[in-house]
Amino acid sequence: MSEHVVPLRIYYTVFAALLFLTGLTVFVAFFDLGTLNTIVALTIAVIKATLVVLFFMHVWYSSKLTWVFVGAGIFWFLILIAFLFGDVLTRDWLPTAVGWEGN
Amino acid sequence: MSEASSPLAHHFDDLSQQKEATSLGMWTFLVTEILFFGGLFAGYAQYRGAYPHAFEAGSHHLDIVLGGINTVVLIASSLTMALGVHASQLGKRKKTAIFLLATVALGLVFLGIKAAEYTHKYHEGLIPGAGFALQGAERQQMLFFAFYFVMTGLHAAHMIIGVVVVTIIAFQAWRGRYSPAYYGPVEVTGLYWHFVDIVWIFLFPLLYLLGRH
Amino acid sequence: MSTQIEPRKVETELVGTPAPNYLTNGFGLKSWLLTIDHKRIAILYLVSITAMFFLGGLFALLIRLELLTPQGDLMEAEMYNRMFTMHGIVMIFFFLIPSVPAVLGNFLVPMMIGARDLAFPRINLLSWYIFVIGAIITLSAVILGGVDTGWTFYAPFSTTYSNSNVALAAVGVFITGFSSILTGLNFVVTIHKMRAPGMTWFRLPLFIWSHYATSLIMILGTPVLAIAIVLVAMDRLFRFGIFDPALGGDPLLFQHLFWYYSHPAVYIMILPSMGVVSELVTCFSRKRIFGYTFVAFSSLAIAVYGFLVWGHHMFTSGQSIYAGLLFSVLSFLVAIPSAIKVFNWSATMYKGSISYETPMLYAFGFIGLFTIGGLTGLFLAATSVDVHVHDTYFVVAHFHYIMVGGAIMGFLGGLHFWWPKITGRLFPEAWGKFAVLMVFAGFNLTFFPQFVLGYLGMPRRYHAYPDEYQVLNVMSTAGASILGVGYLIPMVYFLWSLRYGALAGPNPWGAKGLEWTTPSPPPTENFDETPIVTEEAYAYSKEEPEIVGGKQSTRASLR
Amino acid sequence: MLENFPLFPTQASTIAGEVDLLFFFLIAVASFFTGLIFLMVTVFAIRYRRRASDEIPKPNLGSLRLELIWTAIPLLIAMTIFGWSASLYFKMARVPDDAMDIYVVGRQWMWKFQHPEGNREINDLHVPVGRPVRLIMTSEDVIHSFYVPAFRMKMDVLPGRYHTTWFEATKPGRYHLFCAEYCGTQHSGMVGSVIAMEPRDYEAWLAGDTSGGSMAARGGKLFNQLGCVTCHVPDGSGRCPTLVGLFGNPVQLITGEQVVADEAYIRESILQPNAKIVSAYQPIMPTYQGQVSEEGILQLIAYVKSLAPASGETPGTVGPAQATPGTNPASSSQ
Repeated sequence: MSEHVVPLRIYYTVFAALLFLTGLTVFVAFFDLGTLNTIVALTIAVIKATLVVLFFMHVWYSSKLTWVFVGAGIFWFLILIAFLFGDVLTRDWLPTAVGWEGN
Repeated sequence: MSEASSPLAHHFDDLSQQKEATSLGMWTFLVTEILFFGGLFAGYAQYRGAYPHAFEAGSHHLDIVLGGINTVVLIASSLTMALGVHASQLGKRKKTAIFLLATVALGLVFLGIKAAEYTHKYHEGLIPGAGFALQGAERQQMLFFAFYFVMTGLHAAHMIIGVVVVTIIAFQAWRGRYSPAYYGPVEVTGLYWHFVDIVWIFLFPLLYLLGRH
Repeated sequence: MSTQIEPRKVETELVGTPAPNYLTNGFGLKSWLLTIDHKRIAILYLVSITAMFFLGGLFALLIRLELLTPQGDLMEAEMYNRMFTMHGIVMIFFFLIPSVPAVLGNFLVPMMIGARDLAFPRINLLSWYIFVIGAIITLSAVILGGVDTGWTFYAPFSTTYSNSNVALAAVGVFITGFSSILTGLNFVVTIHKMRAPGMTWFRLPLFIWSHYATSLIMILGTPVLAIAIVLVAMDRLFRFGIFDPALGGDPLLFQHLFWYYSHPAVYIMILPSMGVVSELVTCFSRKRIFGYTFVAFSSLAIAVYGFLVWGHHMFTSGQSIYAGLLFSVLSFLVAIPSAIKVFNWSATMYKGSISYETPMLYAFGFIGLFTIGGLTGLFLAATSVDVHVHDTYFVVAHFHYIMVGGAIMGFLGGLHFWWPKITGRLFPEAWGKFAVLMVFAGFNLTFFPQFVLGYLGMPRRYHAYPDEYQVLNVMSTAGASILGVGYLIPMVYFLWSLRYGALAGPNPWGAKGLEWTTPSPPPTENFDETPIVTEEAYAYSKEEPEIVGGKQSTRASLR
Repeated sequence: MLENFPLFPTQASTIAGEVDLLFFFLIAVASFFTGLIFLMVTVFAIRYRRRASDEIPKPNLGSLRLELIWTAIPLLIAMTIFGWSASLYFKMARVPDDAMDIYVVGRQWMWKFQHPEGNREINDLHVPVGRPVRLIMTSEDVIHSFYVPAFRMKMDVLPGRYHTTWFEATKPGRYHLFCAEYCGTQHSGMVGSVIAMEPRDYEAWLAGDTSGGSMAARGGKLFNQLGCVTCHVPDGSGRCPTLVGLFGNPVQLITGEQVVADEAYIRESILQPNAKIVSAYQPIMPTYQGQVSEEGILQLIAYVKSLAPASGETPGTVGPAQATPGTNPASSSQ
């Protein structure tokens, strides 16, 4: 993107970090943390993805416009998730009649 | 994006405008890819929330070792691609081609492992549809495998396109087409490749690491 | 930033031999089918979407003829279901979505911002080829027996119970989606990176603002429709069972994915026409737009809010009540920017010098009919009224008021306005005015009775209906035939004008804008040298602007 | 053609009047703004028409005050409409508790009704006037939509889910029943009528043909036929949880979660037994997918409902009585 040439050592440190995080996510998967498992797995994946985006894809060194485009893509995906789950999670909440006590 | 002779396209004022436009164009395309895969991830998330039991049982059928190896292979290919772009920025013709070909090789390894997994699933009768082996109460796992095959299949399709494009760019880099002033196509192909790697970074934990305890 | 291109010698213009322009720059099929000139691609699009428009219109007339009688005896139920499905698919995916952006947008976006072409000319040609391939595949589905799922492809009917070629039509629509994505991508990059020196964002014509907002929707929405269509195709061809209720699949997931794109898609259809109307109103009132920044940002607001409201298509579908109310309040909010635009257009005419040429009549028609269309949208956003009118002819009337009354009126207005620039010929003014009046009359007679039918409870997509609805249906069919003829007339005199139309000078309407500074038809590279922009858009007069309605606008630097 | 030509639908249910009131308010707002815009455009177009061909009008600047005015006023009107429609929508969604149940099954191109007393009808539904009627609806194949224009009510009918809606007829008469969601070839043929009758006539009609006994009775027969009774022994001694007093009360699952045993839970347990397994029990129940029809499931549910504990003491199944805060004690179904 930019004319900026990224020094090689950054690539290698990012590569090492990605390998470590992959190992970590597999390691953590073998513990039963209940719903926490998913959260941890997703957080690690987000960290790995951010590393790839910022350094391998040079977004760290590029114009604000690129940041806006990347941010917009992620934000619109979150809109889909938010409103889809807004419906799915509350689909069973019916306004029960006052004084409901079984049929 | 430009004629063989001078790299500057007729409708651009200068090379830097062309470079910025090319990169912005690829980033816009990657935004459409985020939402393309996003629709799948949204469906996957809803069904996994509704049927955690069926998804965990389905995930146990997957081979975690092969998945892990594939993740490492793809991360390595991202590194070689980044080094390839780095080399083309510095005008090193041969190094760029070598790194890009390394990326292609790693991509082919990934596709090979993927093909092995698919044939394994075929023999186990886990391909969703008429021939799905599990019946009765277990049949709901077909939803997991439906998402598994659509998501990894779509990802593999993107890998194949990536392998073809990177091979072409590697060949052109070998012929000295790119220079420190004109390396847009190499970088843009790199962006695409890194995106495909990021999709796998999310696919691996969501599909392979369910309920492993 | 602009390198100097040696000025071309302009030969003296001999009568009959026009100066070399993009139309005379190469003849024969190859020069058209392999062109990367955005202007020629615009004309390729114009020809293909006109063909699709008349095909879709034919389906519409057959539907209206069928509904003349309650028993529905013109055709069988299967045939009728295929008719309304193909009417929907052809009109939406192959006419309304590409019409203004791909024809007028392709032609004018580079010219209005002072560029020589779009950022990716070859991708632009690829976008047209993808459109044609998608059209061929979808129409082959028609020839092989049609598809009867409605343009909405709702599961589980589309995935398991329909026995028409749904997969083929799905592949066709899937491919056509990429044509729209690539057009959007081209516009966004061009508007960001290729504006002429001095063309700041707030000097852009509002046509560009509306196309920028439309391109955002094309980029952010179309992929989700693509994946929804892929899932339907997977379900149908390989029985994956993603939407199969017996397995626990959720048909509402398809509706969410479908409407996530399909509601913003209605803004893809209306926003470009709003851009056209902003150009028409300013040119024929010879005045700057009233409240430029408000009209510009309302385009962006419509594009962004448009993504938060899709649930109002699913109020009665079993979607949760609380999500329904959330979508309802957001749907009311999305109506506000449209209201701002309409008020600003009207205010632009205040103390203007208004002339009634054909394009301006289309603009009047747009403002009137779009207002009715937008306000009936409030009926549908209110959940309790929507429960009664959802999936009835009230909804059909609402979206036709916006699509036909708004988008097509805007498209025709723009086509008439820029026809002299595109072809170098003037169309016959009298016939133009006559066609507008006919379209306006035919339109209202067709769709206003459908509001009444809708509240009476006649459901959509019925080929037979109770007797008491017949009178209103007959009125609607009568209107449809007038509307049909009204659309044929421009086709005739446009073709006629190619041969016999008076030669149009560079600026027949005296309009402002970089595209009017070029000869018509313009040379292939648009400008001999990249123009430098010094004034804001629509600067018709050089005098000091007076203040309207008291307090000085805070954006004094708006000048 | 002209003798029967209404322009406005009859009002035959309690909420019809209120919906029409909101509808008229909306018409008033719409016609006011349409008139305003039409007037503005016509007056300006005529008054400021172009007199000389080279006439250049004095430019005028935008004005923030005007912009704020025509943003705030439409916003205000929109929010009042929203508030009004939301309160009415809640009233439409909340089923009164004294409502009588009717089970509806939609299938490609007909409506099938079952009254708890046993009467079964196709396409025609007899209901008493003046009593709220709760419809528990599902579909056997594609999405349909139960729509009675005269009652101003419509609810989609999805396969694999129970949807609940209600109405209360106010005027006796025969009203159109349409399918409003496109469902295939005979979508326009999937029509019927709702016949609202005086309560006396309804009781007489009801007593007419209770041939096969009440739904609960038929459900009991099916319960035995399918062999459910071998495991679900009433006194809880079988290998499966007893069903006495199960309906409407919370159930403790092996995952630690707690769900309310409503129609959807029972239906899911019949078709996908492993989806929710009751704590302290093994997942040994086979699936009955394809062996029992939608009507059969509804009859089984009616039977389970009828197994209320005789003396009303705490139900047999283990589990704390009060509902967990997260999930409302859903009335009858999703």
